[in-house]
Amino acid sequence: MTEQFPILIIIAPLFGAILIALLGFRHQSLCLPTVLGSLAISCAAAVGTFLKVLEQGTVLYNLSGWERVTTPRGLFSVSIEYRVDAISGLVLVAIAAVGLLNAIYSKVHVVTETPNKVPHYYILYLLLVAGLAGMTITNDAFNLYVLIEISSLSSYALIAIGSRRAVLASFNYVIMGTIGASFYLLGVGYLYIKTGTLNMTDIHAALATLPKDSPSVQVALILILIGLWIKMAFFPLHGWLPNAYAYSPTATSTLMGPLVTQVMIYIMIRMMLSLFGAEYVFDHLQWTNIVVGLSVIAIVAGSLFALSRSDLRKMLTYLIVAEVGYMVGGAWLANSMGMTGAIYHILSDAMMTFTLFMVIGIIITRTGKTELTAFQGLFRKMPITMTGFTIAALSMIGLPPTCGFFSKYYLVRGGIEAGQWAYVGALLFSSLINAVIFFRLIEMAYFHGGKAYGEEITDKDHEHHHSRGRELDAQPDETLEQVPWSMLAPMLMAAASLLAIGIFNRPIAGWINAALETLNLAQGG
Amino acid sequence: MIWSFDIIVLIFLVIAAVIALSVRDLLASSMVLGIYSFLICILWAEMGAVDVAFTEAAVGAGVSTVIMIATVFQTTRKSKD
Amino acid sequence: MKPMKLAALLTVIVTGGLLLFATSDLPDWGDPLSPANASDLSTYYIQDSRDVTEVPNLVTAVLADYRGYDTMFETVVIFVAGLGILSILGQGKCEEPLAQPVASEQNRERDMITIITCRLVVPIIQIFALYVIAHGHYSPGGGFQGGVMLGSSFILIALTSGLPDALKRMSQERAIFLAGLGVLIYAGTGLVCMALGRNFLDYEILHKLMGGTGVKARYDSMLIVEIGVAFTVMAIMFIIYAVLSSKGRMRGGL
Amino acid sequence: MDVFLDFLIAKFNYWIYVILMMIGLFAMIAKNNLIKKLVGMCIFQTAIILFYVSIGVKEDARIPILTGHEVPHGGHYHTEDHERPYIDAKTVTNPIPHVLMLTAIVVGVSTLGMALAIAQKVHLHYDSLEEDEILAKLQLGNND
Repeated sequence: MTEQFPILIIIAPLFGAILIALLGFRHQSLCLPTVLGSLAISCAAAVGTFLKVLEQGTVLYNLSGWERVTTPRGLFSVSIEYRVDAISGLVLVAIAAVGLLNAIYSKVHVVTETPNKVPHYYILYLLLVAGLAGMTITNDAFNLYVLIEISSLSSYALIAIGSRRAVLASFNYVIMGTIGASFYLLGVGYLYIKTGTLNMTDIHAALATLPKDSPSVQVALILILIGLWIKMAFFPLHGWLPNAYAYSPTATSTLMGPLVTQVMIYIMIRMMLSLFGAEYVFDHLQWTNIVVGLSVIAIVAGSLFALSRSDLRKMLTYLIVAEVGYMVGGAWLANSMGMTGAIYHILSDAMMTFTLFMVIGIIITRTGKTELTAFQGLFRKMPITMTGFTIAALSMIGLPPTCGFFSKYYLVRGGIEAGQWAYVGALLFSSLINAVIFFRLIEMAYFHGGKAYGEEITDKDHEHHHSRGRELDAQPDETLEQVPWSMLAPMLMAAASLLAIGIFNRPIAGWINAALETLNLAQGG
Repeated sequence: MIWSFDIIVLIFLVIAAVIALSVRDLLASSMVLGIYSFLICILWAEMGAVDVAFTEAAVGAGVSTVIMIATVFQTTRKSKD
Repeated sequence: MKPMKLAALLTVIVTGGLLLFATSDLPDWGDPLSPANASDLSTYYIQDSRDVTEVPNLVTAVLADYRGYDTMFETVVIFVAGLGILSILGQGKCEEPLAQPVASEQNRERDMITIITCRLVVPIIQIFALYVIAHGHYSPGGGFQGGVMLGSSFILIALTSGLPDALKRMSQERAIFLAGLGVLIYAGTGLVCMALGRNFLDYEILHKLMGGTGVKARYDSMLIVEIGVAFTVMAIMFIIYAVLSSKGRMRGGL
Repeated sequence: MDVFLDFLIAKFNYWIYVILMMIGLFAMIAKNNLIKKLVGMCIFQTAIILFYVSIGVKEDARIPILTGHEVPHGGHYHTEDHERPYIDAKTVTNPIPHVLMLTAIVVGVSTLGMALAIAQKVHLHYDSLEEDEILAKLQLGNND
């Protein structure tokens, strides 16, 4: 049974979606249990796969049952296969866990924000999770494209289901996303024309036999990188992200914010290390300075944009843009410390963003405001929510013992080793900006009493939230943690995971390092 | 391989693409896109990709054109560029 | 507006230059000995796949068996598109179309000739579509092409007799059910393989259920999954048309 | 001249695919009308499919459906089935790009359908398909 774990991660949500399509439209009460059940199976299978990887190293899973075929040049794969190492195992666990927790968290939002369309929403939700997990696990370059399109198509719909602005944001995302995916496809085409295979391991082996300065291989790398950068919203190509996440339904942004960009970064690292190979990308091409330079710009610009925004969700989306810069830069530092930092940061950033999106979702639901001023006096009213927020904020700033500190520690060490002082400076600058943003919010939440509340409610800005806001206004002195536990518990678990990832940073970094060594990115090299 | 035939179709393809993008009437634009799809379908049949040609004829030239015309019908025919 | 055009032109020139630069490195067009064409993978498919699957159409063999997992997700892509369109534009509830047609429906005169011709043509299209699905092993065709044709036969009904008429035959709810059923047939085949102790989509083991040899089991399973694909594609193609041609109201139409 | 012509013909498909793709890409970025952007998207995607299909072409090869009349290539297969000739891979078109592009076409039509639905919704909300008009309306109605 354990050898079937890798496939279960993907097909559990898939069958959940099918079940909803067959029965969920008649019996809507079936939807949520199906979603939770299938994601729980997926989560358990992901953990099982990860444990198995720790036990016996890289796990391969062959679909369609075709063994590798022997030729004079060695073995090659004729069908699609899965490949799980410690890194993708960690990412898979994160995807399944975020999917499950978010499904619990957003059960109220889905019903209120998308009435009449609950089954549609959940089908797309499950397929988005399946697509993201499938991207992480597959070892076939073309299959990756199909799964990118599945996750993109479902996210277009999940965004466009939202408010008026969301529709336009979604259209821009369709255009940008299609360009990105098509560039990726084209890059795979250039690799195929040079190597004649689609399996990533086989492509890597075939590329080693080609002349090093083949222009089409370089162009393939450029196309794949640009495609993935568009999808992950790397700075000059980030245009689609802020509006799409800020105007989409809550459940969509809490799922996509932590996962989509981070999975894309994992895919980029996968492409760099196991497809093109560290030696080719770092030693032969010498593009490190250019890409790290771009990431410095991304970090600085993202942080400054975040500082200038007064809308909570917009601010968060720009923080994501800055974090993408961290990870791309870390991955391109060309040493194992930077790479470890980037991969570790994928995990910690996913959980940080997830926590923050959930906290802000709760605050927007309760206060009916989306401005920064919503935080005024919240410590008294929502102590539990604010505890979660404080942990996430400390992690974003990078204070121990949260995971944000350790990922920044690895990234900074990698930057120093590589001599990329601009990158180190940008990291510190961004931490400073995060400190300004988050201490301002904490200060506002802690020191400004509830008295400012009444005035703020009369703001003309958020008519549709007024009724809920007034309800709260009528009883300003109660400790208003009237949020259902289905929202608080996932948020607290995510916040706890921030501490857990931070405390267990040594074993996690150890696993990542061991996996990197098998990918020829030697310690300190 | 009949490369001269190939080249003629390819040149027509470019012309069709430019026309589809420069006409200001969206209905005409969708129709020209259908023509474009059929041309490329011929090209693929000629290049030996029969399954792809069949799919393109059914999907690209058939359904895509129909849903595009449906959208134009439901929204507007006029375009500023 | 101007700077946007300029930026686009710059992007296009840079990308185009890059691609043309790479083109000089590509093997000649039509070269049978290019790395892609003479690769082990391609040679293996051409020389060996018929012996182990009994399917002469290599595209079908590779599509439904070797890369069956891809094709399953391709079906899911269609499924996602249909549901996405319904969730973006649809009314939400799966209600039957109204008994009274809307104003635009009443005013439109339906031409008898087209309706009767359509009645004659639709069954022929559907039979040919079934042939395309079933004959995909031997000739171009298969689940997608046949499914699209089946779907377009319903689109034809909607075009001639009006959308409500077509929706009577294929309501929104039924279409979603059929689409889900199609994916279920495909993924379920894979699951049965898993239940019999092999990997997902390893059709060979199905000979325990269907009798015959493993090769025959692969041949038959490919037909089964193609039928699943056809269900999904048929239902979703029609739903896409129905939603887009009525702006999501599911009545009126073109 | 002949050398030049040979060079031109040898990679003609690749030149044209780049041109088509750039036409599509330009339209996707620069066009103001949403439907026109989607027309560009169709052209862009078809161009990539053209590239892939061009990879698989072999000169004087038959379509990838084996009918038993393929050119034999030395001896027979050493299996029980002696009637089946060993097929020379040079005589059959490469089927892999075709398989991949079937998927890509389907993905293309799915994306197109989704994008058209979103465009209709945009038209429903803003009563326009021109990007600049929609943005102007957004600026006006920013405070609602």
